[in-house]
Amino acid sequence: MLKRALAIITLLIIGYWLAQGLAGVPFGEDRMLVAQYYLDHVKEQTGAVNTVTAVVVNYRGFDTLGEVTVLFIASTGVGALLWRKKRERTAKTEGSIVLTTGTRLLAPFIMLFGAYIFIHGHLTPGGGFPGGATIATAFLLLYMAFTVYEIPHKTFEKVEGAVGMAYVLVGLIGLAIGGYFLYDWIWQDWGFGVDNVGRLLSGGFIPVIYTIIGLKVGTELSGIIDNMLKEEVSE
Amino acid sequence: MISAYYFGAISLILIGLYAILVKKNVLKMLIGLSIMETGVNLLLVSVGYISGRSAPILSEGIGPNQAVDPIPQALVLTAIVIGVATTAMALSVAMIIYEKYGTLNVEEIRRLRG
Amino acid sequence: MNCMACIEYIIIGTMIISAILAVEWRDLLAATVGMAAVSLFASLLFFMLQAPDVAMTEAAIGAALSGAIFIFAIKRTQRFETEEEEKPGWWVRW
Amino acid sequence: MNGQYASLLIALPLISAFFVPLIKGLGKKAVKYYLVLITALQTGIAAWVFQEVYTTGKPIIVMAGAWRPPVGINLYIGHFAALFVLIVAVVSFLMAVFSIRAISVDPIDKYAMLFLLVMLGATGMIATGDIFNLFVFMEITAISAYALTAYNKTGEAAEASIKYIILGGIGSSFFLIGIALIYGSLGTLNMAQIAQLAGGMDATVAQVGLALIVFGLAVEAELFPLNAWAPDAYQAAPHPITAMFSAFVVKAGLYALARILYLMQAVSSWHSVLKLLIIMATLTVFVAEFAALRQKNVKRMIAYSSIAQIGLIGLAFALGTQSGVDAGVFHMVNHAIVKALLFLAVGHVAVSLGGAEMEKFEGLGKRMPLTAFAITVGAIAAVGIPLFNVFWSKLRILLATLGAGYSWAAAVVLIASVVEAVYYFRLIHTMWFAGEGERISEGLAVSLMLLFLAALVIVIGVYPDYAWSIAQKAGNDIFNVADYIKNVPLMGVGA
Repeated sequence: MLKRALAIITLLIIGYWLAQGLAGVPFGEDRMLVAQYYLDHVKEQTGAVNTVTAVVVNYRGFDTLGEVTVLFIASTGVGALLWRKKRERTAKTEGSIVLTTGTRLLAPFIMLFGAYIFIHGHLTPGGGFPGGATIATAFLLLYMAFTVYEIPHKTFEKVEGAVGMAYVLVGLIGLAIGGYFLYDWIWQDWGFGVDNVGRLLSGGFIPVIYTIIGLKVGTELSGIIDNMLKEEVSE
Repeated sequence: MISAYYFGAISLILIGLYAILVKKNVLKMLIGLSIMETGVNLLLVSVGYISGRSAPILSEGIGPNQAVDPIPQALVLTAIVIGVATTAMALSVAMIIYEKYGTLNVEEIRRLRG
Repeated sequence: MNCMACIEYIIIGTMIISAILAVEWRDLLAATVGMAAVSLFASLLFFMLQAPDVAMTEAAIGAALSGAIFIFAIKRTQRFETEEEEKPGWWVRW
Repeated sequence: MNGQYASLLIALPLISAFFVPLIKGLGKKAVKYYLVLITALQTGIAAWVFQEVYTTGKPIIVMAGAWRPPVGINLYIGHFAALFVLIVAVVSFLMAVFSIRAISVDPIDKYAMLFLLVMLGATGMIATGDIFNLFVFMEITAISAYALTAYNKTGEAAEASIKYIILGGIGSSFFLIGIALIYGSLGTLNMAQIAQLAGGMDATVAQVGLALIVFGLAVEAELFPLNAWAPDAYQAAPHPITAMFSAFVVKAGLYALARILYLMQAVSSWHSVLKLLIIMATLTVFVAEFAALRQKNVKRMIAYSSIAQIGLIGLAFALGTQSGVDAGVFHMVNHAIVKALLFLAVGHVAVSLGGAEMEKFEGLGKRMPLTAFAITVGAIAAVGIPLFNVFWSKLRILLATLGAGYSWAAAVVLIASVVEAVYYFRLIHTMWFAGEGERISEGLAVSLMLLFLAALVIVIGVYPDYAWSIAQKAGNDIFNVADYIKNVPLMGVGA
C-alpha cells in the first residue's frame, strides 16, 4: 500500500505542476499566430476548404510523410517480430449466420465509405487516416466472420511499398518541377481546379496524397491485424 | 480556476501514469500508456480551442475569423496515428514475452531471467 | 450553468470514471473495453471542441482498431492479471 | 547545385525502404547488398552537403512545399547538422557492411527496412527546424529502435524492448505536453520563431514546458532517471544496431535536447532548467561507470561506458557556456568514432566466437590479433590517454566545467574516469595476458573497417586541430542562437 500512496502523491505533485503551467495558457482564448495565416490564405494557396487537411497535407506535409513512415514501421516491425516459418489462422468457430451474411453484404460498402472519406478529405472532415482505418475495419470484419479468410499478402505488401514510393515520388516531382520537395505542382503550377474551390475536383495534390495515404493506411492496418491473428503451427 | 477540459486531460494523463508506475502486468501498463496518450491529445486540442468559434472548415458562412485553431488538430491527427503504431509494436513484443516466459507479470519475468 | 456545459461535465466525468475502471479492473478484456470507452468519450469531446477531423480519427483508430488489436493480443496471451506483490517498480532497477 | 536537393537526405532512405518489399523476392544476399548500396549513396549525398556547408559557411535551408518558415516546415542543415548527417551516414554504411556477416535471423527484408528508417529518423532529428517535426522524427527513430531491439526474438530482447517502449512512451507524451504548452503560449512551432519570441514568454509556462521537454528527450538521450532501458537494449539488440544506437541514435536525442535548450535562452527561468540537467548528467556519469565495473558481459560493459560518456556530453551541454558546447560537440564526434569501433569489434568477436562474455575474450590477442588490437585502441582512447582523440575532448569538457564554476561536477567526472580506466584495463589484460588459443580468420571487410576507425582515432589524437576547428564551428551553430534566427528566412507572420 505504501508504494501506491507514494505513487499517488507523486502524481498529484506532477498534476499540480502541470496545472500551474497550464494556468498561463488560458482556455478558449485567441492566441493564433501562424494559424491565422493559414486560415486567411488557405483557399487561394491550396484550394482546400478544410483547413486541417490543408495544414496536414500541404503546409506541414513533411510531418505527414513522417507519420506515414511511422505506420509503415509499425507494420514492418510487427511483421518482423511475429515472423515464423509457418503460420496459420487457428480460429475454430465460424461466425454466426447473422455475422457472415451481414459481412458479405456490408464489407464492400464499408470499403466504399472509406474511399469516400479519403477522396473528400479536402472538403469534409476525415481524410486519409480515418478513411484507411475504415477500410481496415472492413477487413477486420472479414477476419471475424470467416475462419479461413486471409488477405492477399503478396499483393498487399507490394501495394504498401509501391504506394509509399508514390508518395515520395510526388514529392520528388515537386522538387523537379518547382524546385522544392513536396511542392504542390498541381495547384501552384497547373492551376488545376481554380474555379472549383469547394467542390471535388480542386485542392491541388491533396486528393492525390490522401488517396495514397488511405491505401497505405488501409493495407498496413490490415497487415497488422493479419499478423496479430495468425499463430505459429508446427509442421 | 482551471477549465473542465484541462482537468479531464490532466486526469487522464495522471491515471495513465499511475497504471504505468504501479501495475505489474505488461498489458495493463500498455492500457495505461494508451490512456495517457488520449489525455495528451485532449490537452492539445483544448489548447487550440477558441470559445464561440466553429470548426476550421471554411465552406459557406464561415470566414477566417470564425474558426478555431487548425494547427493543434493537425498535430493530434499525427499523434493519434503514432500512438496506435506504438501500441501495435508493444503488443507484438508482449506476445513474444508471453511465448518465451509464459507470463506477463514483470516481477515473474525478472525472476525467471534470474 | 447552461445545458451544454452540463453535458460537457457529464461526459468528462464518465470519461474519467471509465479510465479509472480500465486501470483497476483485473479482467484485461474488460479493461480494454474501458480503454475504448475512454477513447470514445474523448472523441465526443473532440467533436465538442470543434475538431471533427480529430474526432473521426480517434473514433476509427483510437477506439475501434487499437481496441481490436488489444483483444487479439489478449487472446494470444492471458486474460487475467495475476496477484501483485509490494516491490519498487522494475524500471528503476538496473 | 540547388541547396533544395539536400532534401534527398530524407527522400532517399525513405523511398529505398519502401522499395524493399518489391525486391525481396531476389533473396537474402540481394537485400543485404542493396542495403550497402543505399547507405553508400546516402554517404555520398551527406558528403556533398558537408562540403557545401563548410565551404560556403552558410547553412542550407530546405523548405518543404515551397512554404517559407514559419508557415511550412524547414530543414536547417547548418554546420552541426552537416557534420552529424555525415557521421550518421558513414556509421550506417559501415554497419550495413558488417550486417552482411552479422545478421542471420530472418526476416532479413524487414531488418533492411528498419535499418534504413533508423538512419532516416536520426538524420531528420538532426536536420529539422520545426519542433513538432522533431517529435515525428524522434518517434520514427524510437519505433524502429523498439522493433530492432527485439529483432532477435529472444526473451531478453523482448523484455528490453518493452522496457524501452514504456519509457519511450512516457517520454514522448511528456514531450508532446511540452510542445502543447509552448505552442499554446507562442502560437508557433518553428524553432527560429520560438527563439525569437521566447523572451516574452510567461516564466512558469516556459519552465514547465522546457522541463517536460527535457524529461521527454532524456529517454532518447539516456540521462539518468530514464535510461534503465539502455543497457538491456544495447546488450540484446543485434550487434550492428548496438553500434548505431551508441554512435548516433543517442546523439540525435542529445542534440535535440541541446538545441531546444539553447533556443529558449531568453526565457527567464532558463538557469533552473540547466541546474536540473547538470544534476541529471552528473548522476548519469557516476551511476553508469560504477555499474560498468561489475559487468561480466563485455558488450554490456561497453554499453554502460557509452552511457557514462553520454552523461559527460550532457554535462558539457548543460553548462550554458560557449566552451562547454564546443567541447561537447567535439566529444560527440570522438565518442561516435570510438564507440563505433568498440561495438564493431566486440560484435565481431561475438559473431565469430558465439558470445560476448568475459571468458570469450581470454586469449583474444592470439586468436584474433587485429580485432584485439582494435579493441585495445578503442579502450585506451575511451579512458582518455593523451595522444588518443577522447583525451582532448575530455580535457576540454573538464576545463569548461571548471570554468563555469562547477568544480564538484568536475571532481565526479574525474573519479568516474579512474573507474573507467580500471575496467578497461581489466579487459585489455584479459585479452592479451590470459588464456591461449588458435588463430582464426578475421574477415577482410571487417578488418578493413576496424583499421580505418582505429586510424581515425589515432589521427585525431595526434592532430586534433582540424577536428577541433570543425567542432567549434558546429558548437557555434548550436550556441549562437542569434545567427540561427538570422539564417532562417522567417516571413514575419505576426511577429
